[in-house]
Amino acid sequence: MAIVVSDKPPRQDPKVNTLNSPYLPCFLALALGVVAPFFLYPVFVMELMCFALFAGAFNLLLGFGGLLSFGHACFFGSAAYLCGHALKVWGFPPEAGILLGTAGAGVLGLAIGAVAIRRQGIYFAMVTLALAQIVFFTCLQLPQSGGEDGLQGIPRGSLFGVVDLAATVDLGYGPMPLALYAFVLAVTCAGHWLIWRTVHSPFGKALKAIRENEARALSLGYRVDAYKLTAFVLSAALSGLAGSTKALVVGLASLSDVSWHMSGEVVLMTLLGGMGTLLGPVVGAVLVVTLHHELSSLGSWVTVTIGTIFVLCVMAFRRGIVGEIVHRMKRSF
Amino acid sequence: MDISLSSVLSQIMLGLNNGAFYALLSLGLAVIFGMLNVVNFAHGAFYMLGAFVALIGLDYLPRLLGSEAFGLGFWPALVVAPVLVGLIGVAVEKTMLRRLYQVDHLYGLLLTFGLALIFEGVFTNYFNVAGEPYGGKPPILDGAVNLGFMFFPRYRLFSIALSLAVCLAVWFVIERTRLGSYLRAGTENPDVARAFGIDVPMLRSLTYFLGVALAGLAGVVAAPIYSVSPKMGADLIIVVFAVVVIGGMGSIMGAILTGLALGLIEGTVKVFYPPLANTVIFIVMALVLLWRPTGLFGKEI
Amino acid sequence: AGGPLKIGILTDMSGVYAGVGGKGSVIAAEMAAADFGGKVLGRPIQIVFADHQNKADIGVGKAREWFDTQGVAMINDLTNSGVGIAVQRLGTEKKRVTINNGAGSTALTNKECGPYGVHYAYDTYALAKGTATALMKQGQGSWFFLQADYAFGQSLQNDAANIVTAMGGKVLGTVKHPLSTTDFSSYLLQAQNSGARVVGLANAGGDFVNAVKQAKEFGLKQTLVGLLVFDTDVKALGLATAQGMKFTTAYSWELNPEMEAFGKKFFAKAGFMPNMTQAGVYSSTMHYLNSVKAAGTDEADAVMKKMRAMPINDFFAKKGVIRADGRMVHDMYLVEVIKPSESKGPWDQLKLVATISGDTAFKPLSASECPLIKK
Amino acid sequence: MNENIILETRDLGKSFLGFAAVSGVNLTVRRGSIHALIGPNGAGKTTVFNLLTKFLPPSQGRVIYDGEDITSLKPAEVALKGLIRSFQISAVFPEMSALDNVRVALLRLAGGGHRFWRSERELDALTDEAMALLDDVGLADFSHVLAGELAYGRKRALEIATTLALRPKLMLLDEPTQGMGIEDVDRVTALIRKAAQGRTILMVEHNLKVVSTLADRITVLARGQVLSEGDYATVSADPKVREAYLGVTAGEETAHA
Amino acid sequence: MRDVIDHQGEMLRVTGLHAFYGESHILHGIDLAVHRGEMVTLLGRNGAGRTTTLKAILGLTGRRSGSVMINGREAVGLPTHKIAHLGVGWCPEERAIFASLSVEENLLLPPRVRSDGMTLEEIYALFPNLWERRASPGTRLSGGEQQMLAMARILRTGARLLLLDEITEGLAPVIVKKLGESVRLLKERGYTIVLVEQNFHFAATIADRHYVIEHGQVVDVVEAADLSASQARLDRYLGV
Ligand SMILES: Nc1ncnc2c1ncn2[C@@H]1O[C@H](COP(=O)(O)OP(=O)(O)OP(=O)(O)O)[C@@H](O)[C@H]1O
Ligand SMILES: Nc1ncnc2c1ncn2[C@@H]1O[C@H](COP(=O)(O)OP(=O)(O)OP(=O)(O)O)[C@@H](O)[C@H]1O
Ligand SMILES: [Mg+2]
Ligand SMILES: [Mg+2]
Repeated sequence: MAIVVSDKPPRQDPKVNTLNSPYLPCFLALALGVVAPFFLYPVFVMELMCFALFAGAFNLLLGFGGLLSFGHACFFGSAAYLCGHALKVWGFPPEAGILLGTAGAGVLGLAIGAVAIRRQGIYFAMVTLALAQIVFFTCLQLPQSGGEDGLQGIPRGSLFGVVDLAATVDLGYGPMPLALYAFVLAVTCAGHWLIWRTVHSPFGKALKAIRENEARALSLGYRVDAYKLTAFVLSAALSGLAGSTKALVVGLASLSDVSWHMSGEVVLMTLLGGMGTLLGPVVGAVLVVTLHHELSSLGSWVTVTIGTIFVLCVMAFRRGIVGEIVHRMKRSF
Repeated sequence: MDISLSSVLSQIMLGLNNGAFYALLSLGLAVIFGMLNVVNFAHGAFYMLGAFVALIGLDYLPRLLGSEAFGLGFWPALVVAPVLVGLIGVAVEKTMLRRLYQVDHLYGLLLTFGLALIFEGVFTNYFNVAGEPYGGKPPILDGAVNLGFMFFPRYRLFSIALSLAVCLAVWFVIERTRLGSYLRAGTENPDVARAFGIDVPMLRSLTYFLGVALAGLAGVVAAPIYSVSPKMGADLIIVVFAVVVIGGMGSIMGAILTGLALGLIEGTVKVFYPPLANTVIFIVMALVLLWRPTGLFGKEI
Repeated sequence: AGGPLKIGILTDMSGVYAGVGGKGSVIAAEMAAADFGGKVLGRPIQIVFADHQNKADIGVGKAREWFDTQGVAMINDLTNSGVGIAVQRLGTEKKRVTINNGAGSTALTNKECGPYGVHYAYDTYALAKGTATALMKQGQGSWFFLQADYAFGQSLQNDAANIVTAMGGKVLGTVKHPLSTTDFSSYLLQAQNSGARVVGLANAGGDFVNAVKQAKEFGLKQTLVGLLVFDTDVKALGLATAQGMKFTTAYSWELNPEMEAFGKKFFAKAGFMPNMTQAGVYSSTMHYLNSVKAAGTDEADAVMKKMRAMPINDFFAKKGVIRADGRMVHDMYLVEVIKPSESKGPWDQLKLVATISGDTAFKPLSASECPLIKK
Repeated sequence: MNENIILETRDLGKSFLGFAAVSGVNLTVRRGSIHALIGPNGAGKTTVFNLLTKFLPPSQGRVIYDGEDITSLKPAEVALKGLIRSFQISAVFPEMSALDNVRVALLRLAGGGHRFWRSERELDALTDEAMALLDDVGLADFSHVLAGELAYGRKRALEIATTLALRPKLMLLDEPTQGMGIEDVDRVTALIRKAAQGRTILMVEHNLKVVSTLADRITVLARGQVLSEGDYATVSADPKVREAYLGVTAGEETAHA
Repeated sequence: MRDVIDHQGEMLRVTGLHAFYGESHILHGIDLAVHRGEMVTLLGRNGAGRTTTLKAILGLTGRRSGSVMINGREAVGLPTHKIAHLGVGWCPEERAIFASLSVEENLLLPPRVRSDGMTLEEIYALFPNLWERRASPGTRLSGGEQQMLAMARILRTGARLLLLDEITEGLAPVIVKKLGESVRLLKERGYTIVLVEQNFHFAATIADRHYVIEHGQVVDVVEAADLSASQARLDRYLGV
């Protein structure tokens, strides 16, 4: 069964679809990453990058695995907590903390995936949502998490004990944490590279086949569930990477990162940008986060706006922004 | 905490109360999913709307029209609110949902998710987030009756009775009449159903009307017990989803029975290990799905 | 610096605390700026505001940007402790004054305290203590707690329970309920069966409101006390349900003529009466501006010195002082919700029962865990 | 056991809620033969297929494949052993090119489908073999067309190509010519004959023309049981078959004669 | 519902029917006319547009233009369910048995559009397999049984105009024979039948007229009378 987009999903044909070549996104990301701080507030840009990675990881599952998880925040958030705790309480160096967070999310992904993968489509979404709620309430109740105050004051520490990530240089427009910035940029690009690699790998092909005709893949001897689970764990771990990095950037981990609203938000990012395209989630993330940032004086109209965008995406342009562009380009060939 | 028989019995009563409430909500959800293949994320919002219609009808309408005469009491609200909410639902169905039946279910979920946000946001703007009291509880339902082991609020007895009655009525209409099989056929293969002379579009609107009207009704019933606030549906909805999934999506009876059962389970947990109270449902769900992937009453399709 | 002196109001405009701070806080700050004369040290005073949506990361992000790129000198309100703590930490890092009015967590002046952080209007300790003490004085010695099951509920319950036991009362039991529970009946039943005289509600907002409503519904005989109650909650309950309930607050317009005067003035602008947060925002902003003027600079160290040195005397506080741990010490008030019959209008809800003098109201400095205080 | 028997079922049976769809079927398929399974609708042919490929668990009886009891294996495992089926309704990966359809099958055989860290260029190694297979089924020119856009007959051809890619020892084809125009039927018939080189084929088919031209041996099922077995001549002569399947009664015989 | 007898006794007249699926233009002006009690077949290769013709008559394609008169009523512009109530029964190519309904429920599902449909007994007599399996879920049926069910389903409704799409598909000769008989029976009962067939020989014996469709157009019409004469022509069309 087509678990996602039975109405002509955006095709993955690397030959035609330049927007899916690894170079363009990476180049764009890098270029943007380098120039952005001159126009935008660096810390904000770093947050953008984290969410972009989160959305990318999510898209790996939805866009390419055809599985809609509605509880992905639990990987993002719990990794943030784990990494934060490691840095703050156990005094881990940042790289170790982030690795721990990522691994933790991966393991959590394995557990949740093992349960959820047995169901398809809507059920899958619901199951992931429910299991994520368990994680949410656990985070809320654990004393270490600091309840609704969140896990505060996560130190940035120094990378491999040499590069001080807290250090800032003043470039005339307020302090700029160069080291941290470079680090986050590197992590994000690495993450996106892995996503691209996965999509365009033998595994990616097999996954696509499974998405398109599960029974047939089974009769060809593919262990379908194992493949889906792998995709799920990968996506979870990458989300964890994003979460940990964000914790490092913002210096705190809070409940909002684990809540189902966040799960909804990452769906929106992916949908808005265009699922099944590599660049889409990045664009989506940038738009949504910027929206939150810019509208932050509009009060509850933020919710309304977000909701409206959701509706518009679903009703008007289901391919998402990038997907739409890709589609146009294909047409013109 | 003493675990005397009486206290256990009282907890059971309370569990039953919540159960009936879950049943009413999850029923609407199950109807909409089972018949339209739409996961109605806006269900919580419609529930909230129902409560607000009652509230506005009671407090604001008279102020607006400048006369107590125009106030909407509890009993009329019990009918008016669901119908009104249902009509809003129909509008949504006719203008938006309608265009999503052809594509993957996922889009229905996303659309309703967006709608939920919109409703919530708008009401947050005009109403006190902490909530407002609903003063419309009819005097006859005030006070409590002595059940021997506890004093149980009359109103809650009433709400149990009402919920169960409505649930059974709906179950009957869908499972025991032509309507049910028409609806099912309409979902499974609209083209052929239409070719048989079944007015599928009309049926769909009707179904969605029914589903959200149930949510609206639940809202009115809840108004006198909980304070009416824009966020009242947001968190409840996820629990209700769990109920439907456990019951087996689309299974009417499943939703009803599971709703009741989970109310009771939750009740017991609240006594013996409260911290687990709002995760227990999800844990149960995980276990059930491990054991029976289609849910307790779900058919393999 | 030449440009305007910017004061940031970082608050919850849309979420559960919108009623606590929100628009009201912005209006209060603008009133303060206007009443101060609109200028300080020859620089126009400018109020900027943003919605932190109760997300600490969004809040701290906004604050950081304000500090780094907008040259905001001081941030006020900070409803929601999560955001409050984060921003106060940031203030320490960036050497900027931050004033908490909306947030209640005692952590702000203890583990998390900072050299530029002021906790102004109230804190959970003061509320819990004020209420608990009053009831103990009335000889209601046996308590049962309903506690929201996370850090904040925990601290409320601790503070209250300590007072109770310290004053020779008994805590017969505590039941933890999950955050944002809709149905409290089963917990209330446990409270009922415990046989305690007082049921203390160590929760807030929607949880508190639902708990009280349902307590009435089940005809709970015991005295109900809210350990953190805002008048928005009283409104949510309605006088009919809430009447007779006692709780502690730092401000309410009904309490005395001065407060009423401010309330009326505020009402004229906002269309609703101010609560203790909003009053606090006005008062603290005023105090800050005075300090800036006195210090002749907006440089944080100098300003903080003045803020600590100068006592606060206005409708909000008499001889109020800011302690080393950042706590602003002032009188608190034990109030009671009046009967519907007594109410002379939609905003007339409370009456004064007792005034709790500042030195007893707040956690003594000696007991503070604030690292800044060398003992 | 007998070396030139590739598949054998012993008293195979399946019942659904009491209804015996298949009961006591003893089937022996010779290595290298084309074996046809025919019978009226609902006779249990597809069910037998499902039992052999483990898409359904048997209620009773055993399945011996290549001298080994596979009764309790999983679908994927059976497939790995070279027992591959095609479906009654054509099954391809619609959004992938014909070439990729085959390459995915080859990948499965080559292993390494799980390698998410390697480049998909690894697949290029499989291209030649894939093209060869496509050529065999006459789809060489369509290698880059999306499978979903192929005409019905070609879809079936592609499906057979992917099945062949797994180098099956035993191929199960469920009504390979169903729903085809005459010219497609001929193409597929030729194709099957070609595919039969060096492997065994068990097929369900209603089109007697196809059966008669292809099958070395025919088993007739009716009401879940074996009605008759033998080559086309014997079977079509068998009066039981003529009545149950062809629907000609003894009476008509004389009338026609 | 009441039949409107128009002067020519025409049950179905299709003129200049164009139909689209999204952007792709499938039917390019189909013309055909079927009188009451007649049976015609639509012949053609795979993808010629026969199924689409039937769907277009029922308004199940995307955009469509031209005219479809059923019982002297213009059906273009009517919603599908209204068209059905003009007395049309459709047996779709893909059978479309409802999985969520049992065999009997499937049979009982279509609302009667006229009084004089077949009774359940008659139907079960016609298809004994269905009687055996009446309790089990529709899609659990074998391929062939599903085909029978799809056919049987519309006989109950009393529709007078039957649109049958490849009904002998995947059926054993014995059943094909049976179907042949039942179709002949229906014709005798005065049903009007439009039959889409691959199995030409099945259709040949009963039909009054054969329409050959290619690329969404009627390219040739052969009367039953001069069938043998034009056999060669037909074979060419059908690529035999
Ligand atoms: N999952 C099932 N549940 C219940 N009955 C079933 C199921 N699958 C098949 N049957 C029944 O078993 C019998 C054999 O079905 P099967 O599909 O094997 O027939 P077949 O020989 O393939 O017929 P056809 O040639 O029409 O495909 C049929 O009567 C069918 O109704
Ligand atoms: N849903 C659809 N969307 C787009 N094109 C379609 C659709 N259905 C059919 N077509 C195209 O319309 C043309 C006619 O299809 P149709 O099904 O009418 O052919 P047919 O004559 O019935 O042949 P068959 O023997 O395959 O049934 C074909 O080219 C087919 O690809
Ligand atoms: Mg079959
Ligand atoms: Mg066709």
